[in-house]
Amino acid sequence: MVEPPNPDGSHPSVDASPRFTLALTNFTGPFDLLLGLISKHELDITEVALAQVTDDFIAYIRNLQRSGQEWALDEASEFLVIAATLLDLKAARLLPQGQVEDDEDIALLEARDLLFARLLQYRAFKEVAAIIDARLVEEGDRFPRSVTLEPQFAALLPELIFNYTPTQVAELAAKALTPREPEPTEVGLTHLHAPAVSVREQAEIIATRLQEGKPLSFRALIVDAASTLEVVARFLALLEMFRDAVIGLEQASPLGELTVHWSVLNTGWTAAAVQEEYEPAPATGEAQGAEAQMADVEAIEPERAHQ
Amino acid sequence: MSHAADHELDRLPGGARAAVEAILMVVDHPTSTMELASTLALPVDRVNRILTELRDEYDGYTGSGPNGASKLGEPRGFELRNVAGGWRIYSRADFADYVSAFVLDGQSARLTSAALETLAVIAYRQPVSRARVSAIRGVSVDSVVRTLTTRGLIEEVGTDPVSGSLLYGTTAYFLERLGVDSVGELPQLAPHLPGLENLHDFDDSTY
Amino acid sequence: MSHAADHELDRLPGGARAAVEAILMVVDHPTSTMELASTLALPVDRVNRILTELRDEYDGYTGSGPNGASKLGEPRGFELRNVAGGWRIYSRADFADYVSAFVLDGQSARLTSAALETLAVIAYRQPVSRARVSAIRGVSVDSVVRTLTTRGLIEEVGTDPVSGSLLYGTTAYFLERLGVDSVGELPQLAPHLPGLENLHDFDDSTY
Repeated sequence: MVEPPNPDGSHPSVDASPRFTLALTNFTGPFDLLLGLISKHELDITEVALAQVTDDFIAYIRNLQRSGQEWALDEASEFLVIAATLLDLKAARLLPQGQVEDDEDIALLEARDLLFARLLQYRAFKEVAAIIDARLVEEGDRFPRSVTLEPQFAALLPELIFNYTPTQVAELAAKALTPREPEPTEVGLTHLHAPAVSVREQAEIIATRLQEGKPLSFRALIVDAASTLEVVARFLALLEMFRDAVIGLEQASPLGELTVHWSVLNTGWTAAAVQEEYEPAPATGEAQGAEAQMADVEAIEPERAHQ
Repeated sequence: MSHAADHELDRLPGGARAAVEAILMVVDHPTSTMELASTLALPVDRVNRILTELRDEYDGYTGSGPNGASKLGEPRGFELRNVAGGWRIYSRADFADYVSAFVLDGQSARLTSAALETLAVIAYRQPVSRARVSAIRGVSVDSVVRTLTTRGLIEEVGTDPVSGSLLYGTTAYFLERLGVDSVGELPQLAPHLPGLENLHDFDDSTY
Repeated sequence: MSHAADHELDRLPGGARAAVEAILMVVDHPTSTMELASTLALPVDRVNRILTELRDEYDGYTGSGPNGASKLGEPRGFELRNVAGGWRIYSRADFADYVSAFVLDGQSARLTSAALETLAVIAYRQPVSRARVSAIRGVSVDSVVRTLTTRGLIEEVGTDPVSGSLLYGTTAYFLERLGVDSVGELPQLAPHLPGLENLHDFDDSTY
């Protein structure tokens, strides 16, 4: 009766050609593409699968870019966020297996789990969408009785109060026919899990710490950063402060520890000098979306235990 | 459209009789024996026989006897009537009081703002399909179109040659209630209504 | 409004059963047992019994046996269904090919997979903001939400008290198109989320 989705969770309508061809319009989003690729390789959703389909995924994005499609920024950025995560996972698999100690390793594990969780959630919705589709098609064969009211009953309706002028009708029509304000374009920052982060605020945090007098490593300065975005913001703040000669930077060797110290020459500096042009603050609705999304992920977070 | 031959129809549960019922139950306009016969690919006289039998059966007779119907069961709450050159199912007249009570329950003498706005759009864009009005208003207008039709303010004026959807226009009653003689007397919409020229962007086929 | 007591109804040909049928002939949306019972001044459970018997009878069963219905006659060309919180008459699906020739405004085109996925997320997460649906699908859903609204499958159901963003939910029309009585009858989402069924703290009721 209801057509079950394929065992791999892919939608039955996903292109079933034997070889993966980079059809550019087949996928409705990065998760869709990822699921499609995983099923194409007859893999389960595992870390291995994610690492293996990375190249296909990147190839798909390249192809899209080459084809010069007008591509919505939010879609592209979501694809890129996922591509970056996939690359990390692939790189991690290529490296010798080490101890999980590093902050970066932990961040990678979190990124992987988040991607798994979101992918599994998306797959669940895709599966029920296929069931809904089948039901809609099946139900489409039934036509409801919907006939004009027989005249003798229509005649019983209370006399219509209709005291409108032609001008009022014209005004109503004009209102309805005026194209509505384009709905606020959601630039889809939601997937960045990004609450607004102010570079200026981060500069203030850095200044407060450094003004205690002791030089601090960059690692120490970002140890309490709540998100990648905060790390980035602190880094941007440092660059600004360095330009303004508020701080000094020392690095003993390339890629070595970066040490930051307060410049005694600069006593009149305030964080107000820091530019804020880096981050157009996301609208509240989007911030809300990010939170909601995190809530979604939490709901299926226990999946980790099975990995 | 090529239809199944009548033996195919006979394989469906209820057969040709049920097929006729299926159509009659959802059509709004009286349907002629010819139309039914050609859609079902059945001989006209067979359709005629089915229609007569159904009418009698709904009335509480069976049509099985060779010499016409004999009283058997109870009548149904609906009846099949041959009017205006076609057949249509109506609620049985005996229950008119109950049906009236049901129809009147919760009916308002005023149009909702959704209905008014839909009416205004139809007035200025007629003939126009429901899908297009929906696209313009951004919400489904099926139920308000039904109300406006019942109220005699709009009516079906044809079908779209491409999509086959029904097209609606305003009625003489609407003009009369508004106090104008023709649609041409409605005030011009502001000629510079921004973006009005883009209205054809609402492509019916995408809805 | 004072209605005839039910014994009056019983004196009419076909009785209460036919009265229910008569009303079903004029409804244009699923009609609840309550509405019917109040119009006919009959107890709700009696109306419920009549509706169930009619449904079974149209399907070719009789409701007379003490242990439920037994197959007897042939199905009618129409069926009575309990969907979206009420009862309504539909043509039987077997005859869709024939009936569609007479239904001018046919069922609208099939939804794209993007629209279906968005619809599914809204159905299971309602009331829900566009931003949250976007987050789950990984892409912007603005235009798809607009299409679904225009087609009457979803509607604005409020605003989020915190963010002020619009919240969307599914409509009664969605339930009717899906042939279910309520959102609770949608297939469970949990079985599609592997590994979750064993977790005690997982709240099924949110799906």
